[in-house]
Amino acid sequence: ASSTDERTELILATTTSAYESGLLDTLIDQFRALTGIDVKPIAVGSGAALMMAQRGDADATLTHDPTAEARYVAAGHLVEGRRLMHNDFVLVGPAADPAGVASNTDAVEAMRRVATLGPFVSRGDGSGTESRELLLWQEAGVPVDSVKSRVETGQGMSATLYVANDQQAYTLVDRATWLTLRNRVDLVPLLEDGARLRNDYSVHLVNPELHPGTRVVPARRFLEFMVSPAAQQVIAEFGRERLGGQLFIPDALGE
Amino acid sequence: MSDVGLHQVTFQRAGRTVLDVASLRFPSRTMTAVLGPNGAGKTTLLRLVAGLERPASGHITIGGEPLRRDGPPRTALALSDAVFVRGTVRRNLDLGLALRDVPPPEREIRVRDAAEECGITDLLDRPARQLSSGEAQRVNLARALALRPEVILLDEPLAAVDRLTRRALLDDLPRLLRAAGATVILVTHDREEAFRLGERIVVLVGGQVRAEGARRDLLMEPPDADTAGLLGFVLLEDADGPVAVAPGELRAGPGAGGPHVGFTLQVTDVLDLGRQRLVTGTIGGRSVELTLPEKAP
Amino acid sequence: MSDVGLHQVTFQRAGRTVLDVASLRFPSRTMTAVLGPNGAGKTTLLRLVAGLERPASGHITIGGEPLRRDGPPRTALALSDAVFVRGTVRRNLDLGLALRDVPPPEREIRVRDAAEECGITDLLDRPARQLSSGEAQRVNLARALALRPEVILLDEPLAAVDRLTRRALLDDLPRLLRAAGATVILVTHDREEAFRLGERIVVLVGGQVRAEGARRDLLMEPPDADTAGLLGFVLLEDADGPVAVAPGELRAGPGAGGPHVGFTLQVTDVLDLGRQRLVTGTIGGRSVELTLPEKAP
Amino acid sequence: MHWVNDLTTALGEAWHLLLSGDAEVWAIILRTLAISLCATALAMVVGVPLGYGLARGRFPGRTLVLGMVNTAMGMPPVVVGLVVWLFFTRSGPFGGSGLLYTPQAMVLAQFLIATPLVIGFSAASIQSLPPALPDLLTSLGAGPWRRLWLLSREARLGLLAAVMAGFGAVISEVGASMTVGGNLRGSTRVLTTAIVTVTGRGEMATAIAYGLILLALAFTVTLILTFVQQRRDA
Amino acid sequence: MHWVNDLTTALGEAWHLLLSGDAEVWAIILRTLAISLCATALAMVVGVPLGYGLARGRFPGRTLVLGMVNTAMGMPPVVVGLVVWLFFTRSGPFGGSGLLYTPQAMVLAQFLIATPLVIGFSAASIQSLPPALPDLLTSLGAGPWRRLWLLSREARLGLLAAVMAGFGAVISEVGASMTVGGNLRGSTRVLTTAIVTVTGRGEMATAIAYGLILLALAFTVTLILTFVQQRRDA
Ligand SMILES: Nc1ncnc2c1ncn2[C@@H]1O[C@H](COP(=O)(O)OP(=O)(O)OP(=O)(O)O)[C@@H](O)[C@H]1O
Ligand SMILES: Nc1ncnc2c1ncn2[C@@H]1O[C@H](COP(=O)(O)OP(=O)(O)OP(=O)(O)O)[C@@H](O)[C@H]1O
Ligand SMILES: [Mg+2]
Ligand SMILES: [Mg+2]
Repeated sequence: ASSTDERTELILATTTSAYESGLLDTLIDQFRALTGIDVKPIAVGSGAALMMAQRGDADATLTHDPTAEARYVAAGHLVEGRRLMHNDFVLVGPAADPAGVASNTDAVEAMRRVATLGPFVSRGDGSGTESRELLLWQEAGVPVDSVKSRVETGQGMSATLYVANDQQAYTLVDRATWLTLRNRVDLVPLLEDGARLRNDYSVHLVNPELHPGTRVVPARRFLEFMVSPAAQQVIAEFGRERLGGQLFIPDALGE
Repeated sequence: MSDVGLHQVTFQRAGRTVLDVASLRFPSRTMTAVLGPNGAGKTTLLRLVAGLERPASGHITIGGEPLRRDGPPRTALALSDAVFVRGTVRRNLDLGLALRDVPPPEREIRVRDAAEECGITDLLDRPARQLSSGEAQRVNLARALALRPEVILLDEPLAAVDRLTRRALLDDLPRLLRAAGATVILVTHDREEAFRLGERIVVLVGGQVRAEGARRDLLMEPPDADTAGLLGFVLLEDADGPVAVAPGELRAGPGAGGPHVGFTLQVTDVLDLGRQRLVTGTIGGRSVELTLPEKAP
Repeated sequence: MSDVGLHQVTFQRAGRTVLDVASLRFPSRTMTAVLGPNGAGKTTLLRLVAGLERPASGHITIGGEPLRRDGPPRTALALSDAVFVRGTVRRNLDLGLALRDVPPPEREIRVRDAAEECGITDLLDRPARQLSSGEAQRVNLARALALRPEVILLDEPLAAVDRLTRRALLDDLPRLLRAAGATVILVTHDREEAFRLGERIVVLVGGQVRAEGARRDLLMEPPDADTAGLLGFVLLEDADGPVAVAPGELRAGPGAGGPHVGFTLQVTDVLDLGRQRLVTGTIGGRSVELTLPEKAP
Repeated sequence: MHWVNDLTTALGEAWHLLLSGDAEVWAIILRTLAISLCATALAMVVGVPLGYGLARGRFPGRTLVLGMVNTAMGMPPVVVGLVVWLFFTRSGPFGGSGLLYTPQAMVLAQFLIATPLVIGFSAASIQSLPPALPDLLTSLGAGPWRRLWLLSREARLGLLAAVMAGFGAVISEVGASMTVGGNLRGSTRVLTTAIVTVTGRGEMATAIAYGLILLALAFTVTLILTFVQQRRDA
Repeated sequence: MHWVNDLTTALGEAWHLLLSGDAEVWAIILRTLAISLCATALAMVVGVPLGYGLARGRFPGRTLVLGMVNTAMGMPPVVVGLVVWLFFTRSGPFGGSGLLYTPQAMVLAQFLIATPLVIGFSAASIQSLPPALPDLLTSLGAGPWRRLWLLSREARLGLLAAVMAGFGAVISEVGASMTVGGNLRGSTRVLTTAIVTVTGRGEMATAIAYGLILLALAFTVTLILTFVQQRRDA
């Protein structure tokens, strides 16, 4: 059986944010229509996605954690990385904005203010979003556990956003999830910092040298498809009219 | 005073009326034996008096007051098939006393006495659910006796008890029960039990009271065939109507005393009982049995 | 041939040896009554023969062959407290026949016959778990009879049955059982049952065979006091040792026939039974009872 | 007030989902039923005889086994899912089988969850029969197998409850299905995992609608149970 | 082979987690116990009397109630969690209470999950007593309350099983705890939700370690059950 599987299906370890938006479903359908190859997207935090790659439990990854990705590439678990698309993180919080971050334009400064007042809700699930949050604390020179009433949900973006909404807390959310859920929460976008809050999504192939089990052929075809103009177009269009805003900006169109 | 009265009491089971008693009274401090064929409603009667069932109509009184489900229990019931709670025989005897708030020291005494009376002293520490049928029945009886209630309801209490124990109990029970001054209602199929323990006798057939009265009167003049049969009479067709012949009164050849009535006996079987012979046969279609003393032909 | 044999059979319960039979044989096509006090091991004996228990030592044979748990069942057992499967009386009677692969048409006939014999025809469509104790016991007996096995084991089959039905069954059972040609082992506490149904008699005391033999012999010469007691004898202390007086042989004043022995009777109670009077009292410490005919003083 | 909409629209939504004949919804429902029923059936085949053995058998270490079964009854689906995952993931001992993220794998996980429940509760229901019943059947001439069959009929209510418990546990379980099945749209997404997904998308009404459908399934099965209960004394 | 490491290291990991006296781990364990035991206790207080009433009572619509209880027994934790969430979320009817994402809310959700189980199974265990037992107790002079108490003692095995079923269900349940509790580190994170988190982080060994700890908890409770079982005929 497995020999046929080799050609007809592959396992994609993907970050939840890309998955929950529903983008992947659309792309995967087109890919199947095109090639007859079945993609099994396993939605987990970026951390777990990379971990699966390291164990050779997946054929390809879709993650948004450049620093971590770099480590795994260096370790040789991931190869043939391609920047797929990007959007940005939004710092959202209560309309009242007690910490007064709205007046800011610099994410680091804003985080510094949040740290003094809080409350802040963190993913705490080893996702790309979390590692970006941690990076920001670091740049702000704020030890994480000194942040005023910071809680970790250890869950996906949506669950975290619900918690933040309930506690009227600040949180960092990726644009896609935000556009998807903003109508369900009373929080408002307080800060957008294109530079510091850029959120890059990349796809990688699991290194067949280290992990012979990898289904190289279908995986490669999938990666190629993802960066193909057709797919990139889909990414650009995705959710525009339904959610009234662009969720992802394709990065491979130029190539 | 703790006489038991039933007034216009009816009771249904699975849609069928199984008890329908216009009026019935069990006198205080008296032992009444209830006789009746299987399914007559005897157990049902006891369950009603014990308050386990509510009559469909009518009401039941004890000592004139209507039966109450709350308030201290005034009856004790020993059903024919014994049920026990987990644990030893002792716990089973003790439980009822505890539930009736008898002080512990007294409880111990009562349990010991009741056990002695029923000859189960050496079973006290055995698991109650691991007894032979007769042992179980004796424990069941002891449990009721230990409660010393105003009204004690016994359902075939000696059916499974062996002859030796039975004879002992038949000798002691009347004394015990009189001493306790309890009103006793005893359901039984056994003639001897009925005679020894039943000062009064109630005959129940098909859920209705067929006959009721002092033992002597009923035995002198059984009002009908059923009653006579249940009391152990043999019914024979005489020239002038049926005659009820008291058990043992049937003799072969010139019997001693009594009004002589002649019958012809179709012998069907002769059982040799050693010193006696038991002759079974039919007279006018009715099966009878009589014993021949040793040297009879 | 389907005689039942026990050879060096012992059996423990809760650590106690409750049965210890060196050698015992129940002849083929014969009715044997087993008598014994409560807890003697009678039911245990039946359960062993029915294959419900494995002897701790020794073995049991039917028709010479050792008892086998597989293979077609050769015994039918009616225990004293009846258990039923869900459903009607009919289903309960039918189940055993079905399990023994009796063809349906025959099953129907057998069920009808057995029901008739036990007088439960009108109960056939009632839920078996909603019967009065006597009704249940009759169904229990009918269920065993319907199986027409080589060996039929009856544990106090008539204990809860009313007098009328009982007399009828006592008349019919011997015929039925002989007709069926079955080997019958009957446990009972009732003298009449033992005499009417027991061609042979086995006396079990404390798990051991105390006496065994043809009815007549045992009744002529009860080997010991227990046996005599269980057989209904009254034991009296004569000048020259104990005398066992057969039931009914005790008469007041100049009795008819029989070796005359004189005793003095402490009368404790006189029950007026109408045509007769039942006198209970003690002779040399032993309680006895005797009936006085009408005109006696 | 979102929740009002949520709760009220949910019902309409549920109907809509069902009637719209939305292929995916129906696929999910049927898949859920297929997987859970299959797992329950297997659990029944294995669990009822074992439960019978536990209830009537008198072998050494019986208490220990009972204890283990009781423990297994409280085994978290998440853990079961994790262990199965570890065994069937590509780097695991059965990695080659390619069973992970397939309905078969979900059946296996749910089977592991349901079986202890079925064993435990069928043992209980067999033990709760009149103690003398097995002896009666033996003396009537029933061999071990027919005895098992007849006792099961007598205890059918309890056994049905046992099977229900198993079914209820697996159909409403999410942890294992998620880990082992991967919640793949079109192949391993069942009602519970679907609920998680749509909740993540903020489609609460849909989520509740799925929940209602789930309850409906449970209820229909319950109806069967109740129906049998009616024939209790039959 | 990762899985070997995973499984083998998991045990060591478990010990390590426990012995290291890692404050967080112990906090999670104690929190898990506190919440689930609390919910189970409440479910017992409410469920056992109701179960008794269902078992012995003969009121109209009894079958219907039984059916509802049976259904509720199969109610998916995810759904329960979702409904509770909808009621306590800010926009919900009790939004003001601020109970959401607190242990109290989790206790409530778990209580809702456990109660039907306790009702159903205690009803079953009461029904499985000798049918004549209640009448016996009545005739011995036991009032309704003492009868309930004595019957419970007689059926204590079944009742314990019922409570176990409830406890096992809630302590191993993840759907509701996750939704209602929010899996907040340091306040509402319990073993099951923690397992999900560490799994999400890809720390399989730790996940299994938590799983083993969970099983250990279940087993200790089972030991109590088994201990009582020893005193069966006492
Ligand atoms: N389940 C049991 N566990 C332990 N001991 C038992 C059990 N059943 C019976 N016994 C004991 O075994 C002995 C024999 O019991 P058995 O039932 O054979 O007596 P029996 O002759 O039938 O008495 P009965 O005339 O009262 O029926 C008795 O001492 C009884 O207490
Ligand atoms: N649980 C029940 N459900 C339906 N009918 C019943 C139930 N119990 C008894 N009956 C019926 O009620 C009638 C009276 O029963 P009851 O037990 O009072 O008779 P009984 O006089 O005690 O008979 P026995 O001498 O056999 O004990 C019988 O016809 C019996 O079939
Ligand atoms: Mg009766
Ligand atoms: Mg016996």
